[in-house]
Amino acid sequence: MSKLRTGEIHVPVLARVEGEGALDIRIRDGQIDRLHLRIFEPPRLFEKLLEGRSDQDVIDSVARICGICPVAYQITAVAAIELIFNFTPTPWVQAMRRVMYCGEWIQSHSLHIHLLAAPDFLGFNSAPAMAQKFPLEVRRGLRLQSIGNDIIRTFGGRSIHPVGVRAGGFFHAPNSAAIATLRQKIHDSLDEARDLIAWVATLPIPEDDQNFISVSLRQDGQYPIEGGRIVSDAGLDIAAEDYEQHFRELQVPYSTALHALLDEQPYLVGPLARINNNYDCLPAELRGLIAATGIQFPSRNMFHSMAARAIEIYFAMSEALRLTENYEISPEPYVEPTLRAGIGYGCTEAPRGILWHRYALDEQGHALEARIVPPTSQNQARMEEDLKASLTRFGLDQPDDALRLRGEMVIRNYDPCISCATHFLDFRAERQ
Amino acid sequence: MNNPFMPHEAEVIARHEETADLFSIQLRLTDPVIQSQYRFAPGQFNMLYLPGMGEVPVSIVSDPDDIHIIDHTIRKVGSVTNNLGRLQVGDRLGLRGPYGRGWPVVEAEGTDLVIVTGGLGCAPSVSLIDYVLRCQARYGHVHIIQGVKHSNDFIWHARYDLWRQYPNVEVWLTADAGDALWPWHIGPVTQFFDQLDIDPQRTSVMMCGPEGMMKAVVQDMRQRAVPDKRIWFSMERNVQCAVGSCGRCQLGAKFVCKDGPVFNYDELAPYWGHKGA
Amino acid sequence: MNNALSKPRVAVHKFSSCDGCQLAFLNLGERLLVLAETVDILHFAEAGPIDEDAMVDIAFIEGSVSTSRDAERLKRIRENSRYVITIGACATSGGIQALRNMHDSGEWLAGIYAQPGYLDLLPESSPIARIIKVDLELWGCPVNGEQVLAVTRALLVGHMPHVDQNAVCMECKRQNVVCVMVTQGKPCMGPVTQTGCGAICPKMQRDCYACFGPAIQANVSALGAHFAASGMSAREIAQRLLFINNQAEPFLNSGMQWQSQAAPDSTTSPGIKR
Amino acid sequence: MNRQRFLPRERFQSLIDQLKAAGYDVVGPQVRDHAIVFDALTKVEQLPIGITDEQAPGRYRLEKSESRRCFDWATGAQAIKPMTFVARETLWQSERLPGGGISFHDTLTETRPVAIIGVRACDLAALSIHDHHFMRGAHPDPQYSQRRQSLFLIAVHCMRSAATCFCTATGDGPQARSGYDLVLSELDTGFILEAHTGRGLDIVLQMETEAVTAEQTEQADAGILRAARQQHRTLPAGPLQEKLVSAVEHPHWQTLNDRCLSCGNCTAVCPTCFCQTHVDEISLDGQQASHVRQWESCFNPDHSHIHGIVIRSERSHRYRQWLTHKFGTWEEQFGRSGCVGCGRCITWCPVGIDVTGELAVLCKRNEP
Ligand SMILES: Cc1cc2nc3c(=O)[nH]c(=O)nc-3n(C[C@H](O)[C@H](O)[C@H](O)COP(=O)(O)OP(=O)(O)OC[C@H]3O[C@@H](n4cnc5c(N)ncnc54)[C@H](O)[C@@H]3O)c2cc1C
Ligand code: SF4
Ligand code: SF4
Ligand code: SF4
Repeated sequence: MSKLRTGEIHVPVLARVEGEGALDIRIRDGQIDRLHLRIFEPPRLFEKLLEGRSDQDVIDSVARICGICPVAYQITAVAAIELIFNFTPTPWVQAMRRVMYCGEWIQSHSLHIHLLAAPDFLGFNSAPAMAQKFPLEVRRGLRLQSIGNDIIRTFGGRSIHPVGVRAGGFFHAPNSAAIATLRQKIHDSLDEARDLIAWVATLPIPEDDQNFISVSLRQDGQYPIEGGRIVSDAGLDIAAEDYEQHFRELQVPYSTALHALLDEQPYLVGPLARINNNYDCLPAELRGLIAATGIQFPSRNMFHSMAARAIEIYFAMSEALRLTENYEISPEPYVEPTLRAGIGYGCTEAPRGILWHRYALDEQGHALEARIVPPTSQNQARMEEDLKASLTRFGLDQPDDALRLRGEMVIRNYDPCISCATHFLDFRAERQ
Repeated sequence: MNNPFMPHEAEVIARHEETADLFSIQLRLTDPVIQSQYRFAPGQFNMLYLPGMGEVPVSIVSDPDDIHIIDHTIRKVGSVTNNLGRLQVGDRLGLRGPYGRGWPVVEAEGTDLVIVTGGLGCAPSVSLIDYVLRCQARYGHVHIIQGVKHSNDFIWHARYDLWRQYPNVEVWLTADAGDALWPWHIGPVTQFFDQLDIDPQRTSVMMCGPEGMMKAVVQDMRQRAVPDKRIWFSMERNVQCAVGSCGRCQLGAKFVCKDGPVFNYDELAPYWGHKGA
Repeated sequence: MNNALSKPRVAVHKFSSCDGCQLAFLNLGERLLVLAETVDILHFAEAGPIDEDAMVDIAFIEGSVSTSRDAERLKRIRENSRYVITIGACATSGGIQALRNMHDSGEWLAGIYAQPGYLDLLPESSPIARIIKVDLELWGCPVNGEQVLAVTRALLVGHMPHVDQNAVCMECKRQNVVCVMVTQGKPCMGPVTQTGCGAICPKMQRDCYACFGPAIQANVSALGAHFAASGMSAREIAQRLLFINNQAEPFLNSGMQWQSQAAPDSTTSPGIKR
Repeated sequence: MNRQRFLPRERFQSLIDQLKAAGYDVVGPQVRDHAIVFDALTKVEQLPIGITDEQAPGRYRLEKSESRRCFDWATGAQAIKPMTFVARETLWQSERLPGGGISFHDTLTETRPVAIIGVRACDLAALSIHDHHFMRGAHPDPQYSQRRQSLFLIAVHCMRSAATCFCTATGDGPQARSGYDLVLSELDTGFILEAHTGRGLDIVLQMETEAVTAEQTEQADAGILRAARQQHRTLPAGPLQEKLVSAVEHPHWQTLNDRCLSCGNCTAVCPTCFCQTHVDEISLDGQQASHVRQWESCFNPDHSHIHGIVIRSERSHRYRQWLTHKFGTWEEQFGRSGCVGCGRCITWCPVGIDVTGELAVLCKRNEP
């Protein structure tokens, strides 16, 4: 309006995200002149802690990187380790790992939608506050979240840092009665998951189309979860072991998390990127449901991430049902692999996007070296880019509080997991 | 079948702050039938219950003949006792009891009595003294010896003054440490024993208090040739069920909750004085 | 605390952690809403409310102390809170990240301080109780949500509850779980690990790795000796003891002893200071 | 009629079927997680057919044999204790009433009649001790009594002992002598059934059985004798109460302080241990509370906790409590030793401490 704005805006502690971060914006002459998504969560140096540890210790340790997606870490690690052991798990094990992973998607996505993100769109500052006005919706979300937890618990004993995964399979196979109960529960909630898609589609989201590269896995005609090739909508199509040739991590002074670039460009990983790249792999029934919402994929509106999560919840529930149909307890929940030395890679679709691991093991299966690239650090550069664009479009002359809230909303929409993002610092690279 | 673990509702009908961490409460069972059947003997205890917190064993200090009243004096030491201390008149709690074998008031008839209490040990002995003094004809001389850690811990002045007025009753008071105004003795309870005029063969000793104090008294009394079977003490162990089921209060072959809490030395001799028994 | 006029006030603070223990609240489902009605949650960044300096009845703390500002923040929390309860291994024993405490700070941290000014990381990850008085410690990586809820419920009626710190073995037997050590010779830490998890590892027929910290009666040296007798190397025993709760006393002492006996390994570098 | 009848192996299922028909839920031994445990039984095939156990201090392994026998193993991970003295249960509940009152409710619910197949002599002896403890005192335990009274017990005579068994030393086995409805002697070709109660006889009469031959009786007797002869562990000559109580300051307790994990496994597998802890659980709104009891062990410091003190603060005290109570002071409490010779505490001790060996050392000094 009158004079072009100059000033600073700070969000000292980001609420409703996992981990600790802040947002600093400097505006000069009506333009964002500096924008830092400042992550100050202290690093926990996991890659170093893993050195010298047994393969099982690695699997149990990496879960501790993140309380919200421990399954993603464990299944990525076990994939890399089994690759080194030159071991292919039985079809039963492969199927059940996918089921367990579905549990994590359901849990993490429901938690994000209801407890972290949705309050933004409806003008509340927390889910319990939102539950006063939207009791049915919040309760439905909590129930879906608990289904995800139940699935993980069935295979891992507990839903946070589960204890069931090992090289060669699972420590223990759930019995048929446990699976039957679980299936019943999932089945009973399918309608709720369907309603959730419709409800999320009605939330008032900003129209905010942007240009970005979507990166995800592509898994042999299945919707990608626990493996596949790394692809982008800009033509990338590589195997997990070639990740380092295309992606580069760099450190920025204001953040304890690394930024990742694909061929020097920011890129997006996560549910929206997944659907954008794999819409054709969703079951026809689900594509029908999506069509009914009026949302079109691929989508350029970052705020469609929420709808993508709701869609993936429904997908993960039907997938878990499909994979446990005619379930029979495996007499061999694991096969003991032969320990071998070597280097192995794993890449899976964590709820927040691709998670990449590389390990070098010695002959006894002890880790010599580990490298882990979590989804949130991959999204960091994209988030900053998005923040600049969204806030500018929103209007930098808006009041501070409104800008602050919009900034937080943009960040939360990525469901950043700062705990994940900061546990890695590649000192070796740093020192070079 | 009766559920022996289930409390009955009781109401606080009076409460009294004795010292900063000691209080007394008077309780009444709210069910008139249960209240009318409730009888206890000196030295028995009740289990007091606060919902969500748990149960604690507490001795009954009131007069066994006063059948409408159940008095407890409690030291606030932990979570349940602290919360019992917050109860107000009219508040409800759970109560079951009475449990255990109390003082040997029948076996001790015809003998002189030495009643030694240390610290809050006086709680279980108050009802004993009340009882003995009311039936004084059945007993000989009564020596009441009370030891406290510090003179400030001494409560029940009035009660002691009252007891002192009875014929054939002597009251001896001492503190491990005391301030200038403390009119009584300083030192352990055993310091008085030389002055006691007792015939060991015709004397019953009853005591309660810290195990260290009781050990000293037992040793002294045995040296004076008081028979092992006439040296009695009230023991404390972890009592959870109070009916001899949970096994927590075992002391050698005894269950403190049902074989005690009052034992004579003869019964516990094999275990007496061994750490961890 | 249970005053009809004002609801009990609760805060959940986060330090260095994976956020998993806070999920004990966020995974409560329906009961989260009941809790939110029973108490005023004044600070809980992950759930929404932010008021770090609020005066509260109960402050739950997740995470370990690992930056220079943490101590200061903790002291304020202590001053503002009636009860301070740690939740989880990080807050209670420094967590898995405290493995760095045993490493040569020169070797590990030089990389970080090569970029001074923007990285604030202490050479050690410490439990909360090293800095402030803690009223109750809940172990576990992660804590057991039911245990957190039970403690919260008890505190709300003014009762400081007793937490069962006996061995996982007791829980195995109560749940009729077959012992993996006796039937399969697995190096289970259950006999020296405190219960609370529901014995989920033995229930899955795997050996416990002590994520709930030492049992109150833990005889760690006897278990270590038994492991050694059944063929484990000193290095394996050390790694068994020095894992999620590596800073917890009996594990640390015994673990360092085994570590010092471990043969220097040419192929791997456990990197632990001798 | 003769109370003994022969049931050919092919018709063993008819026993399970008859019990079901008589309205019982049937429970029997089966292999789970590398051990033999009791669980719901519907088919003979679920039984541990051709499975034997190899037991040693701190060690339990199952092995397959050529035999078709179902009970060719000695003792499983637990006796039937978890079915009578259950590991965790609510004793009663309370509720805050509007106006401040408190109401208390019982939690007893109907139990279904249960028939347990495969109870051993040692387990029956232990059960009889528990009956004494839980049902015959001044305050019978309603929960225990109800479950106990709904049991129909089918014992098996042991024809094989594990290396850890010593029931001959306690006089409780290998032959089951009392406390059951039916008893089985397992032969290669089938089972000799013997009813000891009217309802046991009713079951036998419903089945198609054969007369028992003298040769079959001989085989059964020989089997029991063989089991007895296989045992090599012994106990010091009893009674032991005095010997153990006077060994209270024996230096050997200190060596146990170093070896014992204090984990409580021995007490938890012992079929006669009865210790419990009672805890209160409260609802989120503070209005309802449940009073719960669960298994406890004298190896836990909590067991002897009183305000500010743990009476048995050292491991040696706690080991001493276990051994002295089980083999000594039990005699005064129950008129017999608390040990029935099942050997479980030896097998299931993770570090393999052997009570018979420890007792030998502790009682030696006091032997004349
Ligand atoms: C027969 C008898 C008579 C008694 N009479 C009186 C009396 O008249 N007046 C009086 O003041 N006191 C009396 N006491 C003592 C009284 O019972 C205790 O002071 C009381 O139990 C303390 O309870 P609390 O919850 O306040 O203390 P806490 O110390 O908090 O708790 C004590 C009880 O809680 C449990 N508990 C708490 N912490 C632990 C832990 N770390 N490990 C294991 N268990 C734990 C145990 O069951 C323990 O017994 C008597 C005791 C007995 C046995
Ligand atoms: S069994 Fe041990 S490692 Fe497993 S969850 Fe429990 S305490 Fe943790
Ligand atoms: S003491 Fe040992 S051998 Fe004896 S009955 Fe108990 S578990 Fe069996
Ligand atoms: S005191 Fe120990 S040995 Fe005796 S019954 Fe209790 S747990 Fe068993």
